[in-house]
Amino acid sequence: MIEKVLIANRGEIALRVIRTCQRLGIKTVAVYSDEDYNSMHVKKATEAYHIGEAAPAKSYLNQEKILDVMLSSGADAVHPGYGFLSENDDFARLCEKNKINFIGPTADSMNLCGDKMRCKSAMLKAQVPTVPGSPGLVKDVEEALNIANKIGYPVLLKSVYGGGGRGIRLVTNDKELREGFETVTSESISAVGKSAIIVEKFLEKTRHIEYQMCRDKHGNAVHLFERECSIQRRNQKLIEQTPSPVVDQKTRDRIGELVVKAAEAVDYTNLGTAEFLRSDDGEFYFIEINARLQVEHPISEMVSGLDFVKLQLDIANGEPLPFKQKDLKMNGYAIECRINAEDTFLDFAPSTGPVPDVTIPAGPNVRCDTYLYPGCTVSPFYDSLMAKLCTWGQTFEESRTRMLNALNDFYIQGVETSIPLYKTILETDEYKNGQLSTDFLKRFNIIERLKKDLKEEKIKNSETAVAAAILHSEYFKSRIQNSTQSNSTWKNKLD
Amino acid sequence: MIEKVLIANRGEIALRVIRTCQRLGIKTVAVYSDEDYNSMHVKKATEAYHIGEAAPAKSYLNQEKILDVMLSSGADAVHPGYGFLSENDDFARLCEKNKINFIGPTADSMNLCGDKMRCKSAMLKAQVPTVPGSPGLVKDVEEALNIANKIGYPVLLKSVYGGGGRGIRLVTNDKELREGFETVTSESISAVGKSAIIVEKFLEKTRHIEYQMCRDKHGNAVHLFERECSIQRRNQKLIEQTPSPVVDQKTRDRIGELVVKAAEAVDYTNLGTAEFLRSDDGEFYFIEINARLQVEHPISEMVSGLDFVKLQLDIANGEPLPFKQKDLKMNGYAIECRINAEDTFLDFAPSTGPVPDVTIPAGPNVRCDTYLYPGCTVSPFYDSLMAKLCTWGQTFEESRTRMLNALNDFYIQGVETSIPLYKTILETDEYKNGQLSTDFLKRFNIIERLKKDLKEEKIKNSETAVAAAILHSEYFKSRIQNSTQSNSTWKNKLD
Amino acid sequence: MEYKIQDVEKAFEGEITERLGNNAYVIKINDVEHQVKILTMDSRGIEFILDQKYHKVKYLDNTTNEMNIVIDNVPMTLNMHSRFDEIVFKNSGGGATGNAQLSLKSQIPGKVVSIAVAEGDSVKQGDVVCTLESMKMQVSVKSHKDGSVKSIKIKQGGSVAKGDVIAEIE
Amino acid sequence: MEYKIQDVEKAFEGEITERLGNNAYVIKINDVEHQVKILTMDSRGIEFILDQKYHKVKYLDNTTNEMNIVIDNVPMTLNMHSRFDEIVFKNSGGGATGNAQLSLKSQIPGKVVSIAVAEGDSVKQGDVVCTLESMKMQVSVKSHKDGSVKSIKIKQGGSVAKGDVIAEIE
Repeated sequence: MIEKVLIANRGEIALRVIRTCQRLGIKTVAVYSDEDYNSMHVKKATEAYHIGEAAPAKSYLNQEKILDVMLSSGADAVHPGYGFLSENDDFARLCEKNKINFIGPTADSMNLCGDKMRCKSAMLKAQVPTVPGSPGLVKDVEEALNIANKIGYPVLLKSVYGGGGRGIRLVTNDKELREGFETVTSESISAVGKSAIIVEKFLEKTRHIEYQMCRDKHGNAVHLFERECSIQRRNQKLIEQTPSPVVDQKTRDRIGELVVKAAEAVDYTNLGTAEFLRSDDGEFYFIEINARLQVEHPISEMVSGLDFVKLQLDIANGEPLPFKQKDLKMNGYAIECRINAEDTFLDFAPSTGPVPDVTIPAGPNVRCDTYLYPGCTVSPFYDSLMAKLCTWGQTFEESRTRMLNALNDFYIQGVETSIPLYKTILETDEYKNGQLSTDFLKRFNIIERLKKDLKEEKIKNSETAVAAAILHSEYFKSRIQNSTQSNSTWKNKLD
Repeated sequence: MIEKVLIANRGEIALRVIRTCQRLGIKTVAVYSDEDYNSMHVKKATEAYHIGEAAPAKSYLNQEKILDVMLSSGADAVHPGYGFLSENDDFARLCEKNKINFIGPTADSMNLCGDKMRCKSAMLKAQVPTVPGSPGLVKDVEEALNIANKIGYPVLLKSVYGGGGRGIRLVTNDKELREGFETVTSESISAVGKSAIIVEKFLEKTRHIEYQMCRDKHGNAVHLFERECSIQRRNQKLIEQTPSPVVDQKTRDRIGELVVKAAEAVDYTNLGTAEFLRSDDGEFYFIEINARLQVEHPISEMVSGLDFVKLQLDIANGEPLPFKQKDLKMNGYAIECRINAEDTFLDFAPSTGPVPDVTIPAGPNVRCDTYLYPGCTVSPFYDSLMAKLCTWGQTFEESRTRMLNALNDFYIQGVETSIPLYKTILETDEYKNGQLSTDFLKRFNIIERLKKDLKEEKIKNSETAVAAAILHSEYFKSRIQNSTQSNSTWKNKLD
Repeated sequence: MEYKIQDVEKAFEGEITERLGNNAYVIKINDVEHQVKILTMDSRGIEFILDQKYHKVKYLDNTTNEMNIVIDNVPMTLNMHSRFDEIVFKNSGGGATGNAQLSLKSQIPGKVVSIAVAEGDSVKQGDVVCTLESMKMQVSVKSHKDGSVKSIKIKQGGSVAKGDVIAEIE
Repeated sequence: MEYKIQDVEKAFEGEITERLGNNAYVIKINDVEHQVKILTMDSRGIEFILDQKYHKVKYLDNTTNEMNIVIDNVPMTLNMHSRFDEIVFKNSGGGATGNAQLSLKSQIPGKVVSIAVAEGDSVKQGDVVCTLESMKMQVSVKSHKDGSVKSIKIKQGGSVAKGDVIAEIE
């Protein structure tokens, strides 16, 4: 039985894991870099250990240092979160060797999932359809060019060590492919220290639909329904929802059966995600397995009623799944908005720095997973995801209107955020009608519509702004009077 | 169709109503007293109107003033919340006369529910069992003495205009009855301006179990399951939960059918609550109808997935119920803790004043309805309920552990609260095993156990406290050095 | 310095034994050494890691010898004195608590509904002295000791604030 | 005083027309009178009720003529000048914006991955000047105007802070 979990991560996901452990009476060990002395995960864990400098390679990716803390703190298990070491099979193997319960798949299974080409072959063998592309890693840019010309542009260049939209580029001609090849290589090396590239056909007007997989150590497997994550920008998910507007129960069951097969094909244990592209004609193509708990897991928790971290711990403890597929039923609708520290109008460039003030939204069926607190800092060293705002509703419309309310209540001072963008998206008829695709932002001219919305909002607030400016100068005028006279309007209650 | 709702209330319930209206695009009108200029409901409403002095009689109970605001703001409906004018049939009638949609039952039905004796007769006619007691109002203390001696002590004295535990006293002999008669009369007069008393047999080791009623203007009625509210102090509910550990599906259906009959017997429309006592031998006795949305409604929202304020608005708009009894199924378990501003060790005396700092708990399946914010004030003029903390779980244990986590995270500076008491209660085996009864606190010696828990907590924190004290003096010592020397440990990062 | 914590029998002897720089310290409490790293600090509060565990402390009202603090949401009261103070305190007859106190003070603000005693009456500890109304509830204020009512400081129908003297009992 | 709001064409003329006392005012904006009641105020923020509607405003960086404020979570920039100022401003050739500016500044902090231009190069508006890395992503910094690169203020592999000058372009 797991009694003390080291969380080899930071930010909101570390807090997410701590919360469930706390409730179950399991001790937690946080690790932190120089940059994170004042981070929430340090404050909330049972114990916290400093592990190095701000740069991930010197701290959150430093396997030896993390192993040292595991051994010295007496942790009997490790939760990797997402990103960092979560899909590093060397790390999983290191834990296995040291008899630390790694909360995730085995190192072998992870290695197979992470090797996108071996994984693809395993899927083909299990009769799970995949996207056309290079049969394996491409040696160099020349081979990539050959394949691209064979399957036809546009194609995706993907680093097999990427994930979460990094180390991936869409290219539409030979010139772009040459450039992209370099960028993908260097991004992948800077993020995880290595790179190897595959080429894949890019399907247009596609939807990104993924399934939550769940398999115990005894071979019992189920899927925990789908999530549609089509609202993206450059393969970075922005808004996710479940159920998908294009998945009916029959499709859910049919693809769900493939997902169980996929999990078996790679001998996957614990929770993971099978990602699919759905073409406009309704076909599903397997793209990859994410061998970890995913950012967007809360919306699946909302419609299933399950606590996924508890489920992960139970599976890691060797317990059999407490349910069969037929016991599981979706309840209601859930949406997640990823609140990123980025400037929509500066090509989504990261926006970092101190956050002097923050108001976290709350209310019935609102859940906000975040590391933000007034006085915290958004660090340039790590991911731009500051908060995951999720809402549930008995109907889609209910979850959507609750999300709009929550977005309106969310205030983060000091950095630019994606909140205004999401307000615009959620108000469009196209979103309301479920016309989703991975090129949603371009297809429906969202950025221009956002500009228009912001302008209207400013016009609406003009008189309030002028009133505020007038009162501001009145305030200072009266303070100047104060220092010379004894009689003042502000005397009684104002600072 | 309702387009603008005046909320004739304050505090968390005003915010609760505003939240749903906002999401549905319905405008809201807040009213506030001198005491409430800086209250949350003023900040969150579409419009806010000042209506008078702090004392409820001069503001929130001032019917003419509220009517003025309804007419001048153009509100087409009024939501009364709970308390104040919510069960005042004169006010409901005033609204009806002025063509304002009163969100609640008709004035006639409310009048019947509020007249505990006529209500009781209606129930007896509809074959809903009630508690033995006076056949009607008692003229004076002498008649009350007679009846008490006939049905046998202990008996309850209740003002028919009371509710929520006010205007009610348990007495065990003639002397206490004489004293209680006076107190109940004066409390009732001070709260609602009038008093009239009934006498009822007090059943021992009883549970308080109530049912959410729901009936539209076309006569369609359902119940929305039970809530067990047995953890009380002097008839004030403290902790509520649903489902009740002693209500199985058969009982739920059987009593649920009685509840539908009860709603029909008084021609009740909109949401309301039928309260029952359950004796130790499993019998249910109807006690009264609460003709309003109840404090503890969120836990029923959690297990039904419904938004009760939306349901109220739909019913008030004349829409038929969108479901039948057979469509409704309970999902999971929910608990509510009423976070009151009161001093457990000072006989639960109210504790009021400024709240300079507050941390509101959050997380998956945690809901906190509150008017608190850092810098707010808990007013002595109104109810001591500061927050309603609710948690949901797929199992009872899950909802309980989530509640403990949330209680631990809840910090309210400046006033005494019932949070420590609830932590002790939720950790007892008796609570875990569902051994609930309205005398739970006395029966299981909870206050003594709370004292013990607090002492242990202090012992556990001793070393931290000493460390904090040592560092505090070190800080001041170093500041004194600072002012004379240039070199200091604190120089770089500390204020 | 010696520390006493309200409701905790044991006394604590504590001091800083090493200043490691960079806001890190070694503190000795009852002969056990602890590692402390300060994260933030000002006169009203401190956040620190004590032996790998984070704590957030607020300093509320403090006098020279008494501190009211809140540790991770738990309120605590500390008394501090150097050994020398203690000797003086004991020799001056200190040690008996509150009971010597004359004034019965209101713990809550409220309206005076009724007064149950008259000047000169003798009362026992726990006897009702008056009834206050606050937040729509009636609350009895009881005598904190046996004695006789020397003076009554409130009027029926009047208001009292928290901490106001209700009566002097001697 | 006259007010201009960024992204809003209309100009606003605003003044206090009546001080009602008790923190209440009448304000006239473009000839329409509004009732204002201030709830709280200090130099950094204000809460007030304007015509029955509550607003919370934060004052961020302010200069004499420009205010950055956040109204109910919406950030806005105001420019203020008295009529007299405006006349002076126009007569001195004011009105043209940012384009005259020499320095290309970084909008984000980051590490310099590569520099795409050399001193003396001519660039067009939108041409990539350098690539920065921040939060694991690579971001291009583009020239804000046509011109020639007078000097480059960064080094490959170095760091830049938000607001640092990357190059002077004239």
